[in-house]
Amino acid sequence: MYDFEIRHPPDAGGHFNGFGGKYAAETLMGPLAELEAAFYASWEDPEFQAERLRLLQQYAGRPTPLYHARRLSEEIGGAQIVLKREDLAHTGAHKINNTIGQALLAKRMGKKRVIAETGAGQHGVASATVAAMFDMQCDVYMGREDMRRQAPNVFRMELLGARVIPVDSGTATLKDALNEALRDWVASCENTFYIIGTVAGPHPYPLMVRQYHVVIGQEARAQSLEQFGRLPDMAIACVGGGSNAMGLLHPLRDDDIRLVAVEPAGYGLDGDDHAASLAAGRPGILHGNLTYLLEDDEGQIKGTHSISAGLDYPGVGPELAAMYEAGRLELETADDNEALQAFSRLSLCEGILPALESSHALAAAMRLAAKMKPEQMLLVNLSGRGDKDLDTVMQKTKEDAT
Amino acid sequence: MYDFEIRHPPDAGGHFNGFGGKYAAETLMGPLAELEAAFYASWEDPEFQAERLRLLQQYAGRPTPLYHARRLSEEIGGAQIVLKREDLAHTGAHKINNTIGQALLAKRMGKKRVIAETGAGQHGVASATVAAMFDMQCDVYMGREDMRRQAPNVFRMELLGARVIPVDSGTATLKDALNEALRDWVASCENTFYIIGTVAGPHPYPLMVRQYHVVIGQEARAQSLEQFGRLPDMAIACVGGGSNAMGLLHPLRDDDIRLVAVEPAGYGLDGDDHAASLAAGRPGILHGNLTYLLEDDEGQIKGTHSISAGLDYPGVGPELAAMYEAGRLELETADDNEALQAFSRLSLCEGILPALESSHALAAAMRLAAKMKPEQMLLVNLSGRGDKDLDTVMQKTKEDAT
Amino acid sequence: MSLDRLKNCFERCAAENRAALVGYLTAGDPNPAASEKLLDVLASHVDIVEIGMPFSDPMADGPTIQAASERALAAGTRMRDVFHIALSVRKAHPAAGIVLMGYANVAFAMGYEYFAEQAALAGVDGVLIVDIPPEEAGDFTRALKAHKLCGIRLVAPTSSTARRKLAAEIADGFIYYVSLNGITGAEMGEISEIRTQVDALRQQAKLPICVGFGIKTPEQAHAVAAFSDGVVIGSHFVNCITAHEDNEPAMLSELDKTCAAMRAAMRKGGVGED
Amino acid sequence: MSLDRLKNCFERCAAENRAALVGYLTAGDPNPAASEKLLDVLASHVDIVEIGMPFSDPMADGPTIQAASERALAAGTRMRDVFHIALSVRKAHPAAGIVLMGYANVAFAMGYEYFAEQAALAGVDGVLIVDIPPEEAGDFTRALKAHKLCGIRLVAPTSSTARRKLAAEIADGFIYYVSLNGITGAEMGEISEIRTQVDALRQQAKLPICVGFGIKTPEQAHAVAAFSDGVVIGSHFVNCITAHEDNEPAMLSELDKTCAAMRAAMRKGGVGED
Ligand SMILES: Cc1ncc(COP(=O)(O)O)c(C=O)c1O
Ligand SMILES: Cc1ncc(COP(=O)(O)O)c(C=O)c1O
Repeated sequence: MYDFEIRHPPDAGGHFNGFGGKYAAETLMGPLAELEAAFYASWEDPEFQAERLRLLQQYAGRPTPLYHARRLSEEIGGAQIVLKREDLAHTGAHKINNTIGQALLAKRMGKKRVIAETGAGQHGVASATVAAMFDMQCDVYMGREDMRRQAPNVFRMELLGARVIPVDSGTATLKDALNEALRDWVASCENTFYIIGTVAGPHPYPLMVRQYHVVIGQEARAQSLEQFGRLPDMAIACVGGGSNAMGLLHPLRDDDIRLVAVEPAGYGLDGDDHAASLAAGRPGILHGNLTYLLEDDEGQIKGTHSISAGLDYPGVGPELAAMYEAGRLELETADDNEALQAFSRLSLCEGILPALESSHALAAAMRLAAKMKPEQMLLVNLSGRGDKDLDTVMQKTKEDAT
Repeated sequence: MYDFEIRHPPDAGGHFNGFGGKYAAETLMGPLAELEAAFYASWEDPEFQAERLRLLQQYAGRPTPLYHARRLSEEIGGAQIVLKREDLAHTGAHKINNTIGQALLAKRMGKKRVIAETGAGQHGVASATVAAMFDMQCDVYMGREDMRRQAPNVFRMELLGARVIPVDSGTATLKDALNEALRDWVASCENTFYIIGTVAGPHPYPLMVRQYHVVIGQEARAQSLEQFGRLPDMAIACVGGGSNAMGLLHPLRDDDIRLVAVEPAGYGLDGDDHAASLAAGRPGILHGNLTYLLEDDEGQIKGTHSISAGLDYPGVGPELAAMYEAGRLELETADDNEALQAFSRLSLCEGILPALESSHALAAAMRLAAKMKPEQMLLVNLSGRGDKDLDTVMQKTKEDAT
Repeated sequence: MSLDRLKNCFERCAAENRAALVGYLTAGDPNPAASEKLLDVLASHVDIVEIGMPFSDPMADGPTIQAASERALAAGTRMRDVFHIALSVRKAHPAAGIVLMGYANVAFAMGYEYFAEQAALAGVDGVLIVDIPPEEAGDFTRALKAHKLCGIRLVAPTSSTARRKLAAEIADGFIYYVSLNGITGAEMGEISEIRTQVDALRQQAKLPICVGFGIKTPEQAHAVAAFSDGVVIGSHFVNCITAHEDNEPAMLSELDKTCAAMRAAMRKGGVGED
Repeated sequence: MSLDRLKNCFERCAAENRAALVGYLTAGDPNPAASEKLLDVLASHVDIVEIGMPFSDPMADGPTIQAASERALAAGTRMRDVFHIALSVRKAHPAAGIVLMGYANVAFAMGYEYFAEQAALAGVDGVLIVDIPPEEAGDFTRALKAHKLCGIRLVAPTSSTARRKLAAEIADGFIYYVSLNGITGAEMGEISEIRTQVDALRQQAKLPICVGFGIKTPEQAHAVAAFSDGVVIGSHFVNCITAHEDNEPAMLSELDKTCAAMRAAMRKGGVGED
């Protein structure tokens, strides 16, 4: 099911067709080189891989199931919708695949402390989780605004022994938390490992995080063949930074399968209240890599909006930008309301509460499935569970009632 | 891994060494007979079993992992503690094993409506979940007091399309919800299937729910042999009604393994503020079966207390009573504080937030492991995840701080 | 003795061309002292007094009788109060049938044998335990028989032919036909359907057949009286207590009136039958 | 031209037996008009003016300079304001070195070529982009060279020997040695350690070496001046703005005093060295 070949690697500088790279402060160039060397060495080390797989299976609950949503597919009357159940992974989202990999690498590099940025709190929780297991100190940067919105995840992190550090600068959300984590790392890189939460940041992060997540697509591919005797016609995932998307789609890249990324259209693509970096942005440089960004005409990064905190980010992983420009990635968007409707529909039809992030993928999937034939198959990455979003949905339901 | 033999069946009347039986109102005796026949027939039906297994695997995420808690074991310095990760099952607890089974049976019996009682809300959520998937109407009875304490689970059920019906009678908690569900069923049995949430109630429920949960122990047994080349020396589970306990322990009953049930000692066994039916109760008749109950000298059922709503029940499944009296089940208790400490310890040591119910099993496990040797192995049923308990723990933490 | 007394009740009624009136109140509701007086009033109207033993978890009862149980227990009612009340009814109404009704755990907690002994000493004629079906009744029935108490059996619409036969075989005193699938106090079922069922049951059972659950008006009672041997009224009588919280004289007088009206409805034939 | 001017700055300082004072302010802070005056004051004291280009996400800066960026952007500062301020410094202070400092995306959004052209027209001598390391600098360096602008390079304590050599090779104007692993405004590292590093760096680089990050007092500045070619003061000057919100005269006069004190500390030898 799993294989360790690094397919479609970036160039030596970490560029995917020009995107990506290492746009970092000089202080970080040394640590990044060290990290890169350690990553490649560990990737070739069978013991490291065995331990990583052991934890993915026995700790994180991999493989996650592939589930044919029969009732939903029937109601839609188009393609068969099949869900990759990352919502069942430990801590409730795909994020744990990555934090297990990075924490193991941190341990191998002898780092006693890890830091992370978080928006919705899922990556923060996944980082705090592995830090607890590996007995490492863990500080998580989180925008003060996000801390308010996602209070239960803040408490989860604290229960796991992590310190959550509020970030007040800028828009006090995810991008500012990332800035703040980078500032910490510049000063602490000797003893600290920075666990980035998505396929962004300077090389080798986008590659590394992708490699830690390709288990999703590798499993889905094998499960699809085993359970249905075929591969899907289309695979689809939501995109915040793009880690769940790359995890699912990258291993399917060389197959004859349409690959679709879904960006959050927030209140709509007309104004600025969305976070659709590929659909509405342009190439720029932020957080260590060259990629599509939402920015003004002078390169100032824009504030974003999405109902799902995990997609509320003005950039996108560089490899997605490259695949998009190469025509290997189709683009869809779903706005707040469509995501909420998809959330509700999956809950009512299949008894699964999806994360609001994943609900974006579902919204687009339902739209696309309706135009496909019942003998076709559409694979959706259900990247996380919706329990964390209950407050948001509850509030929205209340607002709509009045 | 799985087998379908019904081991240690009750007698024809549903008695386990005198415990159990069918102490039901005459109106229910017909429906119970019908249910019994349908259950046995379905159990022999390979198609039914295949569909049940398919859903357990592809929908609920079975097998759940068996995880060696290395850091915790090391810190304790005694037996190796190994966790059966029911917390990773869909909806966050073992409860889904049972609701999948019963909902499939309901479908087979042509029932279009299901009802359920719930305390913590976990069984209610698991019932609402399968009802959504099978397109059945679902009404869940829940004590008004529990609805207040477990508001997020109430909202989860509503999102899944279920109606949550508040129960004000008696103590307005789980036992009263069960009374109310029975009252509904008496009036609605023609078109309604009552999904009981634990190994209690009139025959065939204790047998049926046990059989739907033995996948837990069957998997754990096979995984233990595969991962560690041996069986555990001891297996341990918390007991509310006893479904997660029977699920884990029953398949190990014929092995040379010590089996331990952990009851909630609440504020302590001295007063009435606990729910340790086996440890502090005596045989009596409630909710359709003869079993150990917490009652006064005249058979009036006592109010109970446990910090974990899922253990807050004055009875216990009859088969546990029988195994206890036969000496095949050892008894331990853990009070509220011990459970909270275990909750915190597992969170900090292993990055796993356990349900407060499961924390009782963990508390006892840590105590017992400390007296065992490092080459011994102790298997704990981690019956659910602690996310649902954040409010309780947060409040308790706040109280302790002041 | 007990067997005879219930038999006599039905024979007396038959002779008077009416159905027996079976009246239920929960012992100790709203408190033991008031309850004693209420049951005295009840017994002065009905043929058979059904005395409810309060229980913390009355699963087969609707809100009215649940609340009665809660009031009785809150007022400190214990089994000795229940037996005391039964005994005082017995003393004041030597010919009345007295039946204890309740849930298994109360009898089980006392021990079936001791329970039966105490019931017999209190002058009780029969016992109806909602959640001890024939399948589980072995020890319990033996204890009752040893003390010459009737084990009353329920038959429900859902009872199979085999179960009806079984009930008919092992029952003593009378058969209690539950007129609806549901709990006490719910809406009564279709009269014609109940009649069909009762008529059919007569083919299997030689015992008198009483019909209960959900009968609330004299009109309903009269209609049921036409084809049954007895009519059980429960929630409707308990409501006399509920309606006059803390006002004992009002309870007593309303119960008196309500019982009288029901008693009048027991005659066979006449207005209600047209 | 530009290459020469920076070179001349350092030669002049060397002749005067002092280190060059390099002073940083964010362009447009607290607003474009006030900023123009503040930079004029700054330029009247320092040898090299470092003009920060405000950016929404200044990842390498501490709270002081972050806030400066936020103030400037909130006041509507755009790149044309940055260039306008540079040009007015150039006009009033023909001999001053002028260096633009900032983040990649601002230059990238303009296009490196157009950015370099505009900078050159504004009389800028050199550019330092925090997040364009040598590895990514190809196009950018070419654009600078085409307009005779110096590409300033940073060297950090974490920079490997190979990287130091690389920086020395491709840098123009001067080398900026970051005296600590951290962000602007943090606590300065150990003086002796910094000295060791700078001395070693001299073996690899022929360019002048300036030291910055965390220097806040004239004493620290004086100590660093002893072994470096230039001392960069940033957050300390920005604090003059922060301390007098909305009071422009107070800002200007405090900046004037603060700059003078730092300028005095630049002399080699003397009190600070004892
Ligand atoms: C469940 C879930 N899905 C998706 C995302 C978006 O991240 P990415 O695009 O890296 O998968 C997040 C981020 O928090 C998440 O929690
Ligand atoms: C996680 C968890 N464990 C245990 C229990 C107790 O039930 P049982 O004893 O039937 O396993 C519950 C009940 O809600 C539960 O949610």
